[in-house]
Amino acid sequence: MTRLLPYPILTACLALMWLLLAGFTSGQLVLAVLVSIGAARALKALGEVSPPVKRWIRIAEFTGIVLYDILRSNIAVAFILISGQRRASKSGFVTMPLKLRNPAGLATLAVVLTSTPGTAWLDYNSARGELLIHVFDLVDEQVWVDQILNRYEKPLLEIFE
Amino acid sequence: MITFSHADVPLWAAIVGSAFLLIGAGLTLIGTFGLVRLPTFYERIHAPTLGTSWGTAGMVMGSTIIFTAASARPVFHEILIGIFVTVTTPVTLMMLGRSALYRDRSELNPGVPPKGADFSATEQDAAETRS
Amino acid sequence: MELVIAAAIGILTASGIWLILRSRTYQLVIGFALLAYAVNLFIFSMGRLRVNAPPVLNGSGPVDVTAYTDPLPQALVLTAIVISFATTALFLVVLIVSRGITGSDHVDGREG
Amino acid sequence: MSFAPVHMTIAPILIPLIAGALMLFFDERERRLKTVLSIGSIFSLLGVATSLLMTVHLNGEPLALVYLLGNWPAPVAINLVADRLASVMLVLTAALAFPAILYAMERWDKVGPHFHSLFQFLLVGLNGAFLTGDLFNLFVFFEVMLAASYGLVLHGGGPQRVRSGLHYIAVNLGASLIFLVGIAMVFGATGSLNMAEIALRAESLEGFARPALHVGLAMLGLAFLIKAGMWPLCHWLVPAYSAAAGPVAAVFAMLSKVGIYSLLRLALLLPGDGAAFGSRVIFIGGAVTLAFASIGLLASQSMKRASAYFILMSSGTLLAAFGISVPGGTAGALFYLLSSTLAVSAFFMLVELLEREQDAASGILAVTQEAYGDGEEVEEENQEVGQVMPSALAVLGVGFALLALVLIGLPPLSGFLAKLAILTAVLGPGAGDLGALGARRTVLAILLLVSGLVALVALSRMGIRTFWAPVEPFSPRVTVVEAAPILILLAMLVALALMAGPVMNLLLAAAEDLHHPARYLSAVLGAERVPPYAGGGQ
Amino acid sequence: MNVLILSVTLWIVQAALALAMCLCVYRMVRGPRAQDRILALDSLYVCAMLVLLSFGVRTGSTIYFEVALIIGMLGFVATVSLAKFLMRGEVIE
Amino acid sequence: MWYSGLLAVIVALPFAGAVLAALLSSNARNAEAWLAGTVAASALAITITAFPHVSNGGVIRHTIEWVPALGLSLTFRMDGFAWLFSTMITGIGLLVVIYARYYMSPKDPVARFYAFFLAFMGAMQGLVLSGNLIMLAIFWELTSIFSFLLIGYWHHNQAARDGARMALTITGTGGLCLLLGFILIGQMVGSYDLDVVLASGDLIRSHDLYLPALVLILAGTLTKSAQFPFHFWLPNAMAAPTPVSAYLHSATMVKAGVFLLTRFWPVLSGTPEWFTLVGLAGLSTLLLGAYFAIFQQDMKGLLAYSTISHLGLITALLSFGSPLAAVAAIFHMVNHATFKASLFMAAGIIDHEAGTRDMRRLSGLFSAMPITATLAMVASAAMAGVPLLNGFLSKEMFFAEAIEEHQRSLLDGVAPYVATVASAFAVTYSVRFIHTVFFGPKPTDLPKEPHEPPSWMRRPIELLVILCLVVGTIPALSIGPLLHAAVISVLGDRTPYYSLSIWHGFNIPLLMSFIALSGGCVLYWLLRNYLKTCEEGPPYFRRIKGQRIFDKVLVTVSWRWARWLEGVLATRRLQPQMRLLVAAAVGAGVWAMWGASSVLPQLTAHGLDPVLGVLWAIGAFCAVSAAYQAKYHRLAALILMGATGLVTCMSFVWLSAPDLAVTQLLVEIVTTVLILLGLRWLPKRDESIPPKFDYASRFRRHRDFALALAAGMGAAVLAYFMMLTPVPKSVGDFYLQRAYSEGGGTNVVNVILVDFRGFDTMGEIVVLAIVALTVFALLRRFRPAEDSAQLPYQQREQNEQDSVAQDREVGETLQDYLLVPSIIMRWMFPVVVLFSAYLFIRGHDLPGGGFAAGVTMAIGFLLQYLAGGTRWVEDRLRILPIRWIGVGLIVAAMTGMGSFLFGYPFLTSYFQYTEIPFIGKVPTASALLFDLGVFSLVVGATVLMLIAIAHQSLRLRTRSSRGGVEGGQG
Ligand code: NA
Ligand code: NA
Repeated sequence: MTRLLPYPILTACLALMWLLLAGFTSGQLVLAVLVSIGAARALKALGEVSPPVKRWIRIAEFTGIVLYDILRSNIAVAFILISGQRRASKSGFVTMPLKLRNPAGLATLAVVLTSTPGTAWLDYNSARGELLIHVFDLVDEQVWVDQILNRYEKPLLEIFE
Repeated sequence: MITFSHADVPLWAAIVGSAFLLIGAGLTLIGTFGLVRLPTFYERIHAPTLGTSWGTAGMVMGSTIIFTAASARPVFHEILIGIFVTVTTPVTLMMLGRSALYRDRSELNPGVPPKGADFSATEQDAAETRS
Repeated sequence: MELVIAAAIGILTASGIWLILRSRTYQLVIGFALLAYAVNLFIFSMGRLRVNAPPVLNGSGPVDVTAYTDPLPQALVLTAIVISFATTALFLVVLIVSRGITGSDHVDGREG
Repeated sequence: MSFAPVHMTIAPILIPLIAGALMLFFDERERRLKTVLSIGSIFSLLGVATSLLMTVHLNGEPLALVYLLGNWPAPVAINLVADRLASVMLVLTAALAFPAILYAMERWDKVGPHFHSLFQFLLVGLNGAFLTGDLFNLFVFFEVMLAASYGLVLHGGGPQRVRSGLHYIAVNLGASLIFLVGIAMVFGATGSLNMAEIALRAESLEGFARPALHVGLAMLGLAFLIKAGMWPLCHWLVPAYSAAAGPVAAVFAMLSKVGIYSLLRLALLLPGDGAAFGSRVIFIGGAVTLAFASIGLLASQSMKRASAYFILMSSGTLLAAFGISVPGGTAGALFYLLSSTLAVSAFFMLVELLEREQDAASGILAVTQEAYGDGEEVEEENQEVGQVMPSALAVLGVGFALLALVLIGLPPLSGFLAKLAILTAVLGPGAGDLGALGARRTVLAILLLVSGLVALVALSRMGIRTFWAPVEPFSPRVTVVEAAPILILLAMLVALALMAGPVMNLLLAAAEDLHHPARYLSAVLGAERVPPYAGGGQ
Repeated sequence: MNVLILSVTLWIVQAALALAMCLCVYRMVRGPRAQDRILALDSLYVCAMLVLLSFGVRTGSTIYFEVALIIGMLGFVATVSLAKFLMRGEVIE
Repeated sequence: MWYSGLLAVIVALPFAGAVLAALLSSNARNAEAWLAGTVAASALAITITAFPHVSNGGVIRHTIEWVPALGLSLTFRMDGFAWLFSTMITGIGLLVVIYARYYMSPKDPVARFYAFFLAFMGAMQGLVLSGNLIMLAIFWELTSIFSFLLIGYWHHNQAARDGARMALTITGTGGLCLLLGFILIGQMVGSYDLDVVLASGDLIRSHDLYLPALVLILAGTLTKSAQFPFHFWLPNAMAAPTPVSAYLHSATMVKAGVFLLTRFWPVLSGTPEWFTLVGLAGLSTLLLGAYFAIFQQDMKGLLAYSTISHLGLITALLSFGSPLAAVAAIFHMVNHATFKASLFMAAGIIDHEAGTRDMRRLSGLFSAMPITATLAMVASAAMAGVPLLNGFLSKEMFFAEAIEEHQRSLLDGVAPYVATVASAFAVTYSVRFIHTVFFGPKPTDLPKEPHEPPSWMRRPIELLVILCLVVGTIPALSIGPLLHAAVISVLGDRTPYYSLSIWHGFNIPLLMSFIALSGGCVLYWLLRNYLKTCEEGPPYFRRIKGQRIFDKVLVTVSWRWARWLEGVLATRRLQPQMRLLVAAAVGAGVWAMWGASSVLPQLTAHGLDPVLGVLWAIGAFCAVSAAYQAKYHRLAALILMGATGLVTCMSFVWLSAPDLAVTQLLVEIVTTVLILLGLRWLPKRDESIPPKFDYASRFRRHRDFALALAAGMGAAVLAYFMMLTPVPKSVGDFYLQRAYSEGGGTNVVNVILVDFRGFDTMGEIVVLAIVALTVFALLRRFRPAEDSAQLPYQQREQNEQDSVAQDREVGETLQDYLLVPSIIMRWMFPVVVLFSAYLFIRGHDLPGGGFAAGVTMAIGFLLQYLAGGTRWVEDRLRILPIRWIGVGLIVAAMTGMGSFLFGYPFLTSYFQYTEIPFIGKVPTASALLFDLGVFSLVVGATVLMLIAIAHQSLRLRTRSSRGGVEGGQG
C-alpha cells in the first residue's frame, strides 16, 4: 500500500488540485488519480518522509486561530501604515528558544509567522533551537514571545510530536 | 474554459465580490505603500505580506464569488492561487531576511543582533532600535 | 493602445541596442534579452492588437474568424521566444568560458 | 514523381537529424560507432541529393519537387522545394561533409564531446535552409545551422577560438534579430510566409504595405549579407573561420554560401528580376568585399587567415556577379560557387596540416588539455595515431599547387573555368550589348582580374615560403586519413573541370529557372495534397 | 447596475494595483540594498498576479487564470534564487 | 589523308611523358633521358609527317568538345606556321634533352626536371596548335606555370626563387590580360574559334572594343617575349639550369609572344595604334637590349639581353604591318632559335667545364676546348649577322623593311638608324663574347680545369651550327619550303613575292650591314679594356636594376600598403562591428522607407487602456534603468530586466495571447536563474574606478546613444504604422477555421505549433538541443579565472564563523538557512510535476503545451537543486538530460514519420475521438505524441544547461578539497 501510495493525503490533495484545475468529470477523476499517484512517487524519489501527524482535530482549530490572527494583524499593520502616527509603534528583533524540533512543525510555524503581517522569521539556530524574528509593532517583547510559544508552538508540538 | 459577460452577474454577487476585490486591492496597495515608506529593510519586509495574505485572499474570494455566481456552477480554482502564495511567500521572505541579516552582520551595520546573541544582547539591540 | 506598444517596442529596442554597444559581456547579455522582448513584441504587433480575443476556440461548430485575433504571429513569437532563450543561454555560457580563459569580461577578451 | 520516392525531398533533413539524435544515446567512448553513423548518414545524404538532382534535372518535368508538410494545402503548409539549384546545393553540402568528417576522424572528434551530433545537426540546418520554401521556416533552419556552428566554432576551445567565437555569436545574434524583424515586416505587409505566395502578393500591394514590404526585404537582405560576410559586416568572419578547427572550417566554407543562396533565391523570386534587394547595392557591396578580401589576403601572414579571406573573396565575387543579374552570369557564378567552396574547404584542411608544425598551438593544445586537463577524460591519453603517410611533403606540395591554381583561377582547373564563365557571360560572346550595366561589367571584369593577380602574388609567396625556402625540407607528420580528404576534394575539383560541359548546362538550366520565377510559383502554388484528406478530396 | 458596479470596481481595483506596482518599482530602482530590490520584485510579482486575476474578472474569462497561477506557484523561484545568491554568492551548490 | 587526331596526340604525349617521368625514381638519369628523348622524338616524327598537308595553305583541324556552353572546345589546328613552331619545339626539345642528360649533375633530382620539362613542351605544343582562343589562353598560362617551376628548379638558392617568382608574376599577369583581351574579341566576333576570328579582321579593327582588346593582348604578348618595359624578368630567369634557358629563353617560351603577334597579325595589324604601340616596344627593346648586352659579365646574362634585343627586332618587324616585314619576322624567329639555342648550350658547357660564367675570369679557353670554341664562334657570328650565316639574311630583310615608309610617323623616321646602331651593338657583344672567353691569356684561378665536354654533350650544338651554315648558304633549298608554308598560312592571299637569295646587289641594307659590322668591331676595340674590369650592368643604367625595383614595388604594394589598408578597413574589436551592424540596419530601414511618407496611414486615436499604459510606463522605466545599471549593479540590472519581462508577459495577457504569457513567464524564471548561475563566475566590478570622461569616450557614448535612439524610434515607427494599416488577408484565418475540424484542438496557437507548422517546432527543438549540447561541451573544459576560482567570500566567511563557534559544524549555517525552505520546496515538487502534466495534457485545447510543461518540469528539478544542492539531488534522482534530449528528438521525428506508413507527408497529423470507459470521448491526436517529444526535449535541454553550469561549483569544490581547502557541504 505505502509503496503504491506513499503519501495518501498528499495524493488526495493533488487529485483535488487536478480536479480544481481541469474540472470535475469522471474522465478527469481517473486522470487525476493516475497523475497524482505519479507525482507523489516523484516526491518519494526525493526520500521525503511524511510528517507524523498525531492529533488531527487540533489542525482545524489551529488553522482557525491562525486565520484570525492574520486578519487581525493585517488590519493592525494596515492601520499603522496609513495612519501617520508611525512613531508610536516601534519595531525590533526578538529571540526565543523553541522546543519544537520537527521540520514540518517548524515549516508550519515559519509559514504562520511569515504570513502574519508584523512578524518576520529571520534566523533559526538548530544547534541551540533558537529562533530570531523581527516584530513590526513591538510594544512588549514578552507578549510576543508568549503569544508565539503558547498560541502557535504548543499546538504544533501537540500535532507533530 | 468559462466565459461570461458582466450582465450575467447577479447584483448581490456583484456587490459582495466587488467588496472583496476592493479590500484585496486596497490591502495590497497599502502594503506596497509601506514598502516605499518604511525606513529599514527589516520593517519593509513586513509590508508585502499584506498583499500576500489578505490582499490575495480578498481578490481570490472576490473573483471566486463572481465567477461562481455568473457561471451558475462552483468555480473554486482561484483558491489554489491563495494556497500557493501562502505557502511560497514565506520561503522568499525567510531566505531574503536571513540573507539581509547575514550581510548586515558581516558589514557590521548597527541595529542588527550579532551572531549567536543571547536574550540580553538582543534586548540591547531592541533598545538601540527603539532609540 | 497601439501607441503604447509601439513606444514600448521603441524603448526596449533603444535600451537593448545601447547595451549591445557596450564593452562588458554581461551588458551584452542583458541587451540581447531586452532586444528579444522588443522583437517578440514587434512580431506580435504584426497581427494587430485585440483585447480579449484569444485564438482559443469555443468548442466545435463554424468559426467566426473575426472573433479571434490572428494566431499565426503568436505561434511565431513562441518559436522566437524559445530560440532567443536558447541563444541567450549559449551566449551567457560562452562569456563565462571566455572570462575563464582570458581572465577578462571585456568583449574583446582584453581590457581597453 | 518519376523514380524518386515521395519522401525523398525531406530525407536530407531527416537523415542527419535522426543520426545526430541516435548518437546521443552513446557516450563519448563509442566514437567508432558515432563515426560509422555519421559517415553512413552522409553517404545516404549524397545518394538522396544526387537522385533528387537527377529527378529534377534530367526529366525537366516537374521543374521542382514540392513537399507539403503535414499534407496541408499549398500556400498554407510549410513547403519544401527541391529544384535544380536546391539539389545542387544539397549535393555540394554532402560532398563537403564527407571529407570533413573523414578528416575529423584522425583527431578532432576526440577533442570535445558530441562533435558528431553537432556536425549532423549542422547538416540538418544547411539542408533545411536550402530546401525550405517558407520564410519563417528558413529562419528556423538558419538558427539550427547557426546554433550548431556556434558549437563547432568553439570546438576544441583555446583562447583564440573562444574570443573569436564570442564575436561570431554576438554578431550573428544581432543578425538573427534583424532577420526576425524582416520576417515580421514581410508578414505584416503580405499576410503570408510562403515565399511563392509573398512573391505573388508583392505585386498587388498598396498603401503602407508597399514600403513595409521594402523595409522587410531590406532587413532580410541585411541579415543574409551579414551571413555572407559582405564588407563592412564581415570582420567577425575571418578570425572565427581561421580559428576554427580544420574540418569545421571546411564545412563553414558552405555556411557563408547559405546567406548568398537565400539572397539569390528571394531576390529573383520577387518581382523585378533581382531588384528586390537593390541589385546595385548588392553589386557594390560585392565589389567592395572582393577588393577588401584581396587586400586582406595580401596582408595575411598565416595561411589559415588567408584561407578565411578566400571565403570573403568568393562571397564578394558571387555578390558582384549576382549584382549584374543575367542568367549566364548567374550560372557562371554558381559554377564559381561550386569550385571555390570545394577548393577553400580543401585548402583549410591542407593549411592546418602545414601550419601544425609551425604553431603547435591551439589544436594540439586542445587535445592535451582535454586529455590531461580533467580526471574525467583520462582515457583520451592513449589516442591511437594512424600510420604516417610516406613523402607527405610531395603530396601536400602537389595539393597546394593544384588548389592554388583553382583559387587563383589559373587554367586548366575549375577556378579558371568559373571565372571564364562569368566573364564570358558578362563581356564575351552572348553577353549581348554591353551598354546595359556597362560600368558594372567592366568593374567586375577588372576586379576578377586583379583579385586573381593578388591571389597569385599571395599564394606564390606562401608556397615558396613553405615548400622552397626551408633549407632542409621539413617533413610534416601526416596520416593517410588526414591526407585522404584533401585528395578526395582535389579529385572532385578535377572532375568538375572535366565534366564542366554537363555541369555548366545544369547550372544554366538552374539559372534560367531562377530568372523565370513564374515556373517556381506555378510549381509551388499548384502543388497537390495527397488524397484523401479531411475536408474532401477522395 | 451590476455591470456598472463591476466595471467601476474593476477600474478602481486595477488602478490601485497599477499604483501598487509603481510603488514596488520605485523601491526596486531606489534600493538601497540588493535585498530591497529583491523584496520589491517579489511584491511586484504578487501585484502582477492580482492584476491578472482582476483582468480575468474584467474580461469574464478563466483563460488567463493559469498565468496568474504560475506566478503564484513558481514566481518565488526567481526571488528565492536571488536571495540565495545574496547569502551564499552561489545559487546551486 | 593524315589522321587529325594525331594533333591531340602530339600535345598529349609530352604530358603523359611528364606524368611517367614524375613517377620514375629521382636518380634514374638515363631512364629519364631516354623517356624524354623518345617522347620528343616521336612527337617530332609525327609532326614532320604532317608537313605535306600544311605545306601550301592547308589546315588540319581536330575538335574535342569541352564546355560548349562557354564556346570552349579543345580545337587543335595546325597550319604551316603552327607546323614550323611545332617542329622547333619538338626538335630543339629533343636536342636539349640530349644535352641535359650530360649537363644535370647526379645530385640533382632529375625526375622533377624531366617531368616539368616535358609538361612545358606539351603546354608549348598546345599553345601553337590551339584553334580556340580560350584553349590558347589556357596553354599560354600553362607555359608560364611550368616555366616558373623550371626556373625555380634549384629552389635552394635565393636567386632561383626570386627569378621564378618574378617570371610567374609578370607573365601570369600578362596571361590574365590576354584572356580578357580574347574575351573581348569573342564579344566582337561572337565566337572564340580561331578561324572565325582570323576571318573577321576588318570587323575587329573597326570595332569600338578594338583598342582595349589590342592593349590587353599586347600586355600578354609583350610580357611573354620580354619586351621593354617588361624585359627585366628574363635576365633573372637565367638562374635556371642552362638546358632550361636554352629551351625556354631562346627557342620556345619567349617566342610565344611573337608567335601570338604573328598569329593575330592579319587581324590586328595595320592600324596606327598597332604600329605605335608594337613599334615603340619593338624598336626600344631592340636598342636597349643590345646596349645592355654589351656590358654583361655573366655569359648567360649577355645571351639573355641579346635574346631580348632580337625579340625586339622581330616585334619591330611585325609592327611595320607590311607582308614582307612579316615574312622577315617569321624567318628571323627560326634563325634566332637555332643560333641562340646553340650559344646557350655552349655557354652551359663552358660553365660546366670551367665552373664559372663570369667573363672577367674566363679567357683563352680556345686551346682547352677548340671544338666548342669553333662552334660558339660560328653561332655568334650568325648572331652578329655575318654573311653566309642565317642571321645575316633575316637581318638584311629587316634593314630593307626599316627603310620603307609604313605609317608616316616619327617612329618610321628613326627606324633605320635604330636598326643600324642596334646591330652594331649586336656585333660588339658577339665579338666580345668570343674574344674574352676564347682568346687572350690562359685563364687563372678557375674553379675547374677546363677541357672538352663529352662528345654527346656537343652533338646538339654541332647540329644547330650546321643548320645555321646550311640556311645561311643555301636558304632557298633548305628553309625555303618550310618558310613558304608558314608565310602563306599567316598571310594567305596577301603573301608577297620575296627572294631568299644571299646576294641582292649593292644596296642600302648592305651598306647598313657593313656600317654595323665595322662600327661594332670599332666599338668593341674602344671598350675592351673597360669591359675587362667593369662591374655588371651598363653605365648610367647600373643603378636601375629591374629586379630591385620590382621587389621594392611588390613588397611595398603587396605587403606594406596591404597591411596598412587592412588595418584601416578591418577591425578585430567587437564594438565597432556591432555599431556597424546597427547603423546598417537603421540605414537599410531609412533607405527602404524613403519617400513612403505619401502612403502613411493617418494616425487614428485608438482606445488607450490606461492600465496597460501604466504597465508599460513601468516596463520602459525598468528597461532603461536596467540599461543604466548593467555595468556596475549587475544584480539590480537583472532584477529590473525581470520586471520588464513581467510587464511584457502581462501585456501578452492583455492582448489575448495567454500562451505567450505562460511561456514568457516560465522562460523568464529560468533565464533569471541561469544568469544568476553565470553571475557567480564574473569578476567583481568596483565602482571605485570612475568611468572615463575624456572627450573621446564621451563622444563614443553620445554616438552610441544617438544610434540606439535612432534604432528605437525606427522600430517604434514601423510597428506603429504597421498596426494602423489594414490587415492583409492572413493565413491565420485558415488556421482558425481548420484548427478544430482538422487539427482536433481548440487552442489554435498550439495546433499551429504541433500540426500546421509543426516543422518549425521541430527545428526549434533541434536548436534547443544543440545549444544544450554546446553548453555542456563548453563547460566540460571550463577553467575559472583566478579570482573566481575559490569559494565565494560569503561561503568562506560563513564556514569560518561556523568553525569558530563552539557548538557548530562547518556548513550548519547553510543547513539552518535552508532548513524550512528546503522542506517547502521539496513538497512543491509533486505539485509542480502535476501542474506540468496538466499544462501538457490541456495544451492542445487551452493555453499550455509541451514546451510550457517541459519548462515547468525543469523548474521543478531546479527547485530541488536549489534546496538540496547538486550532490544531494543527484544521490536521489538520476536525471540523464542528454537521454531526455535524445528521446525527445527521436519521438518527435518518429511521430512525424509515422504518416509515411499511410503514404502521407511528414508530420501529417491523425486525430479522432475515441471512446474510453469512465472517461468518455477523448481526442487522441498524433500531434499530442509530437508534443510529448517536445516536452521531453525541453526538460532535458533546460536541465542540462542549468546543471552543467551548477556542476562547475561542485567541480571547484572537489578540486579545492583535493587542494586541501575544506569546502562547505555541496
Ligand atoms: Na510576516
Ligand atoms: Na565548530
